[in-house]
Amino acid sequence: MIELTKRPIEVADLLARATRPESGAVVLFLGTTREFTNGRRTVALEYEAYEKMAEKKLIELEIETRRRWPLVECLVVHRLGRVPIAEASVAIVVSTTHRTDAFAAGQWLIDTIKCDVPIWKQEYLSDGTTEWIHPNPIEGKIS
Amino acid sequence: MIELTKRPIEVADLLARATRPESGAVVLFLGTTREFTNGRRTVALEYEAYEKMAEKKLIELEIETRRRWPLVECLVVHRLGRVPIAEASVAIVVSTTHRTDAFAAGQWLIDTIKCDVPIWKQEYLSDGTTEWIHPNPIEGKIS
Amino acid sequence: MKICVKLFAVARELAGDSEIIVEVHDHATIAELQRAVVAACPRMDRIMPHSRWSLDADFVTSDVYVHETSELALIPPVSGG
Amino acid sequence: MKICVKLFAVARELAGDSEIIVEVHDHATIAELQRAVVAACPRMDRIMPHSRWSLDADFVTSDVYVHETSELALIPPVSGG
Repeated sequence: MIELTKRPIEVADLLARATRPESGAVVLFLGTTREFTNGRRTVALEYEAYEKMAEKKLIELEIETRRRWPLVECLVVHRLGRVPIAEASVAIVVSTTHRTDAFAAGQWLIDTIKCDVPIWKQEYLSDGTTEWIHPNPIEGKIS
Repeated sequence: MIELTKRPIEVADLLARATRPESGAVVLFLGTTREFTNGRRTVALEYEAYEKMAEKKLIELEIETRRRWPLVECLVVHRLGRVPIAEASVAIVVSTTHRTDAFAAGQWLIDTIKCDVPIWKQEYLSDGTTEWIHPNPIEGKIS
Repeated sequence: MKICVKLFAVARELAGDSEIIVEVHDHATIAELQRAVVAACPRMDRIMPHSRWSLDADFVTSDVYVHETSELALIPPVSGG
Repeated sequence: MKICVKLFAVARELAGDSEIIVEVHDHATIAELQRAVVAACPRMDRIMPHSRWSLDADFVTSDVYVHETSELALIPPVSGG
């Protein structure tokens, strides 16, 4: 299941959905808004998406993750719009029979989401300025 | 923080404690009771501990985890007594500035807990029998 | 033919709009479309080395042909998660 | 001296009690304590190859000396988590 949402992510619901009699391990990843980065204070983040493509990419990533690891459940929710400090911008929950698969799948999912899903984060800083974050400049660029 | 408890693990509380303005990533691991193992149906698990030593080992593991990775928060709760199907027997929550540390620390913690903390799991099977689980026979044994 | 390009994040801000319409010849590639976008909005030149293109919601390389019916978007470096 | 050994899980079930008291000489090691436990309860022999010992809540090797004031426990293969 993948979802883009403008509301706070309901983490307890996701965990309940992923915890099933046939699973033995659940791994949850939450990406949260950090207040200080390199000494500058962030007030909030705002996420923008190319929603149609982001949903398509997330569905493809769920399929690919399930192809790579035997998952009982795989849930990805990304928040859009303004996200206050310490709230989750992304939640990934995977449940598996064996724990190693859950850690590997969760880490691969968040790494790949950060590279290949068209979502952008703008920082609102305490000095009133805003800034687009570009953590991963693309190497294999179009010339 | 480490805790042994006979009550259901309050996962939402643990996540709230670990999600802090200085953290950017939270990883939760839940070990849950699986209903079927090798075709046999488990009704419940019962966990027994050498509580004094288990607490001491868990405290040592928290210290060692914090020495190895820069963690904002590190919470480990292990349940004792009877645990029904699909409920969590162990919860580990680590929050960090960078996500790679959170995955690595969480995985190391659960792997090490399963080897070095004196807690034992007894399976209650649907045929009325019980069985002590010995997933990791010790190699470096006392002769 | 006229091609409408969707713009997001820093690209949207540089262009001052969430899309830009440019004229390209009938057998134009993504590379030619990109040159047309930069010609129409020179300020966008600086983000091109780090940006990708999508056609109908899939990433495409610069040699792919565009069509009037294609949904095209310029994808600046993403930062979700 | 008399040594009380705490027993857990399968060890407790084999002994039928949560502890066992055995007599060892004054400078006995863990290895000698283990032999005394097996002598007192032969059924426990089969779990010894896979079990560890703790002294005052730390794992110890077989060459460590035991004392009457030590808290000793036999630790069968653990299965927490």
